[in-house]
Amino acid sequence: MIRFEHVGLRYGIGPEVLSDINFTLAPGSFHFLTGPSGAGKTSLMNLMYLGRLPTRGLVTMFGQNINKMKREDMVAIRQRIGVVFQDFRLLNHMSTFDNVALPLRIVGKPEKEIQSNVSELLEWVGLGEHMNVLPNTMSGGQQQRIAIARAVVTRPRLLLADEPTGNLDDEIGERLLSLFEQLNRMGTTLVIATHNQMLMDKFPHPRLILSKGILTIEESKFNLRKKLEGLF
Amino acid sequence: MIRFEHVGLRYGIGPEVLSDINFTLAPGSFHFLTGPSGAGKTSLMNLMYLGRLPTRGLVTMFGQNINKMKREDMVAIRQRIGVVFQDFRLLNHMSTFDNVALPLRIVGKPEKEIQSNVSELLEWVGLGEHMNVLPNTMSGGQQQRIAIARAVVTRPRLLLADEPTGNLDDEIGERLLSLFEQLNRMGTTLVIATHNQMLMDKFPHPRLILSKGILTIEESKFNLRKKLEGLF
Amino acid sequence: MKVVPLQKKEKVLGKVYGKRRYDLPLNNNENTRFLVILIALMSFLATLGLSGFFTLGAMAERWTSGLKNNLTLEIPAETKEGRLLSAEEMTSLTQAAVSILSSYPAVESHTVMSREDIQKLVEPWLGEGTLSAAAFPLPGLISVKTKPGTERKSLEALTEKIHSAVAGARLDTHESWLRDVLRFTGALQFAATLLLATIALTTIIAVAGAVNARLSVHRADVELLHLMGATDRYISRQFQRHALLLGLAGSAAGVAAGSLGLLAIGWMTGEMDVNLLPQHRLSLPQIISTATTPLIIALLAVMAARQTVLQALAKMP
Amino acid sequence: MKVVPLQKKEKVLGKVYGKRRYDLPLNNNENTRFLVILIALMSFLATLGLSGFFTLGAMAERWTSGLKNNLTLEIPAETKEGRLLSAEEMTSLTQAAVSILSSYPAVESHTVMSREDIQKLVEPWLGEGTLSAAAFPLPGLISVKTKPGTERKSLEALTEKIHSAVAGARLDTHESWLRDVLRFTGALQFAATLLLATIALTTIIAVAGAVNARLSVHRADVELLHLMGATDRYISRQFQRHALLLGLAGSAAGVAAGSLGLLAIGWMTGEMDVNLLPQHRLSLPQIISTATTPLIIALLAVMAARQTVLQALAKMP
Ligand SMILES: Nc1ncnc2c1ncn2[C@@H]1O[C@H](COP(=O)(O)OP(=O)(O)OP(=O)(O)O)[C@@H](O)[C@H]1O
Ligand SMILES: Nc1ncnc2c1ncn2[C@@H]1O[C@H](COP(=O)(O)OP(=O)(O)OP(=O)(O)O)[C@@H](O)[C@H]1O
Ligand SMILES: [Mg+2]
Ligand SMILES: [Mg+2]
Repeated sequence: MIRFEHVGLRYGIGPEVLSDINFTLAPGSFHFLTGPSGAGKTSLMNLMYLGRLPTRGLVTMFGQNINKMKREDMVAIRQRIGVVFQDFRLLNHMSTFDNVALPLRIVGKPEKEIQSNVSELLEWVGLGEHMNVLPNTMSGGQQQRIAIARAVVTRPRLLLADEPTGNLDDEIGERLLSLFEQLNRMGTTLVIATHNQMLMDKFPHPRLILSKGILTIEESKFNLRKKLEGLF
Repeated sequence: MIRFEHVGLRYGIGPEVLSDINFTLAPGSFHFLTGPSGAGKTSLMNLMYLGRLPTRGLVTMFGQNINKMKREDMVAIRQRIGVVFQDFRLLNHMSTFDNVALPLRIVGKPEKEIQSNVSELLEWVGLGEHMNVLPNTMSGGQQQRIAIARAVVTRPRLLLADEPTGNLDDEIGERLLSLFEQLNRMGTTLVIATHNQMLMDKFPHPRLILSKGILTIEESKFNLRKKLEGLF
Repeated sequence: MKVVPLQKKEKVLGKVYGKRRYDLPLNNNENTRFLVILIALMSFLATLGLSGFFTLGAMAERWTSGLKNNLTLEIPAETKEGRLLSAEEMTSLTQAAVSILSSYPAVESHTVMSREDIQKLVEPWLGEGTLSAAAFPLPGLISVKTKPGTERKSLEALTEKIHSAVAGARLDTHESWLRDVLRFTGALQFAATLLLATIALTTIIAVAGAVNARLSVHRADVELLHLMGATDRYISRQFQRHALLLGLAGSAAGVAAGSLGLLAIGWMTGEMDVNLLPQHRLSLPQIISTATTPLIIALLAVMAARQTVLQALAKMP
Repeated sequence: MKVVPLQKKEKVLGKVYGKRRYDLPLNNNENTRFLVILIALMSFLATLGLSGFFTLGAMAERWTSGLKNNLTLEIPAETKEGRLLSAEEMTSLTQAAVSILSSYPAVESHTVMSREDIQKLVEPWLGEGTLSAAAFPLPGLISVKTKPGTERKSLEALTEKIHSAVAGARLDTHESWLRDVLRFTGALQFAATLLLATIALTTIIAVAGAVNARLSVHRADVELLHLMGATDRYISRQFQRHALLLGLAGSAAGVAAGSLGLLAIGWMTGEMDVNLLPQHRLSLPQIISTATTPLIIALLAVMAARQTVLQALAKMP
């Protein structure tokens, strides 16, 4: 699904934010991405949703080499990826409903299907009453939920979520994580960047740990505990 | 310092977001403000930094009745308040340094004093190397730290911070909380809105709990524990 | 000037041009209004300028057409020494001149002017009937018409030929008067051209500026659409539609106002003697160019928009 | 046209107008460039328009000043029946006319034209020396100058008086020619006025539009400054400075370009006969109004900016 080989990224003439990143994510996998503030989590995600091209190294997405890809093919790949941005990036001039419907409209889904899908999803994230409201009149947590709804509405093959629970209380946070789990069970590959230790501890998913431009993979303690339990 | 009596707020023709809020914060106090997403925490803060006027009720700030205050006097009050916005609100066209220096420049502090104060503070929040960088080239957590630095640089009499640790890992989060404590010890009144249960549990400060437009005050469990310990 | 209600027009034109609403808040921004007014003002000026240009051309044409290929050959009524010529002498000199003119290839026609013709010529200056009664000697005047495109050189040769045959004859080519008129209208036409060029430049700059502004305001949103998998065409189409509507609305209003202005000017000068202004004020090229002004401006707007957006998008991977 | 390097100018003018840099990114935006060019184009047109207006005024003045208070009194050389008058008869009729003119209060001066004067008058039409030798009877012509502001009524009374004394006399007031010229230049001046009004409107709209756009782009930043305790004056000053610099830079460039354009037109018409264009092309009012154009435009810009910003700020508590 995703394969990074010796990938490096620098912004302009700055230092390398990412240097020699190597990992492979299997289809249907679920990973947390963590690391200190400024370590490059958002930058790594940027590479994964084709927001930027790496300054060096090889990125393979959906089995295709990004560096050799034509512009048109990138469009097709982007349509299969859902992204929750750290800063939401909602369109403030259109209603909550239209924001969530936008990715469906871009791919030309029929309006009828859009109506029912979007409404249902918004109910689920607790924004059923705010469908016709503009995002900038909503609270931080509500906006974050719109952003999440928009990312999952297309049932993307790959979902990238950057700090999706930073503005949510633990209850809603867990509820959304369970939505992610559900998507995962239906085949979506997930990468979730987060600082929230407690949240990670609750789920048995491996962690990509980013630090000083290098990525290491760590099995979840949850899993370790299970394994240990199995041992004895 | 702050006194709300029967305060209500509604946006436009919407429902009342806050209804009948009553509380008094003594000078030098330190409170957490919590409650579910969309409960009105940001809205309540908005009233406290004079971003909006309440639709009803009496707000007294620094001993003055807001409703009867002249425009010029509001300016003076605003200059004594520091705010960390939930969405940071940094000026993306000026450097980190200039962003933090802005409140000092607005009140006309001499440039020399600004240089040393701002540099020192930025070192402290771990952004010493990013002083001349534009905020939108920084990570989410870095931006949040700029926002915090900008709010405290004037040593305000009142500091309002809205979810100041949402994008920070626990270590930096605690470090910044200790900065807040330090300011508090020097006489600043603090109100910090947060969802982070763990964080609140670590500090012995009372909580303002907002729910369904009503505010209740709860002693910290930390304090309770201490009290209990004293009892037995 | 009434601002065209864009929102409503969009519904109509939206049906024609593509049925989807904007993903970007292009239509409900305050700036739109200013740009429409600006385009309207420019189209207004363009209409006036175009009309001025054509009118000046027609004026110059009219003023000079009577003179351009016309010469006057004058045979003085007295010798250099002041001796009056007899009627016979005049006749023979005239005959000599006429025979030269008849055989000269560049001359199309010539007419010996009668006493009455000369009388008419001096009437505005000396009053009616001044010369009619007295049988005093008048200079012989022959009005000569040359073929169109006759060169100065050929005229000089003719002058010499006549000089050698008829002493003291003078060939008046009306040159200084012609030169003055052409210079004058030429200068005015130059000013009109400057005006038109300035207008075109202003319009392009205003539209490109506005699209650029929109784009820089909505750069984050454009990037978001791009990241969501929208194609370049999908995104640029929205800006193009926006520009088309603005351009059409503004320039149609402007050309309409300009035409009204022209009517007003026409009315003011309408009762004037036809000596100064040409009668046929609406020539076909003028009508066509005035009618196509809105289309050209709208096209300019669309192209400016398309170019600007695609350039910005090409920078994103 | 070269775009004025704003950043640099700002450093200079910043020292004069207030030493602090902008808290809002007003100066380094792409739009700035477009607005400057737009203002320059408008100032360019304004310069041309102003000059055109003044030149037309001077033209009309010149064309008509020679005729306005001048009449020509003509005494025909023959009676109605066609009998030629003798020299003595002509002299006595002329004397009669002169005595009436001398005593008439509205007449400032009068001159009986000599044979040579009349010769000069018909020269352009009949050629040099045509009438000089022959002693044939010419009509008597008296050139009359009336006092400025003489009314038509008074002239009619004069005409009647002369008619009764001198049968067949004609008083030519050049009226139809005057009327034509005034109508023509009047129409052109009306067009120039329309142009100037359109330019002023365009400039105001462009600046107000730009400030509005800036403000809506930076509304969040303006609100932030406000919440940080910045006074209204502190915030609006930044927009005003911005508008001042844009206005000055743009209009100075435009007026400079316009003056060059005028020089070009002047050069094109410079060698023309003074009959058509007035000689003194730069009148004092023209110089003053051209020189103050940039100042007026800059002032307009500053006021538009100030008004817009303060209005927006007043909406925040
Ligand atoms: N557009 C950019 N231009 C230049 N530098 C950038 C840009 N975006 C990020 N950086 C730099 O890259 C580094 C990593 O940033 P990134 O946003 O990837 O970190 P992060 O791990 O997401 O941090 P956080 O947890 O605080 O969100 C930071 O030092 C930042 O300053
Ligand atoms: N500008 C606005 N216009 C209209 N409604 C608003 C506006 N801002 C907030 N609201 C509404 O007021 C309610 C409270 O919002 P507020 O931002 O105060 O919540 P909050 O407690 O800060 O939530 P969170 O923890 O998610 O940040 C929400 O229902 C929101 O939709
Ligand atoms: Mg990040
Ligand atoms: Mg909030």
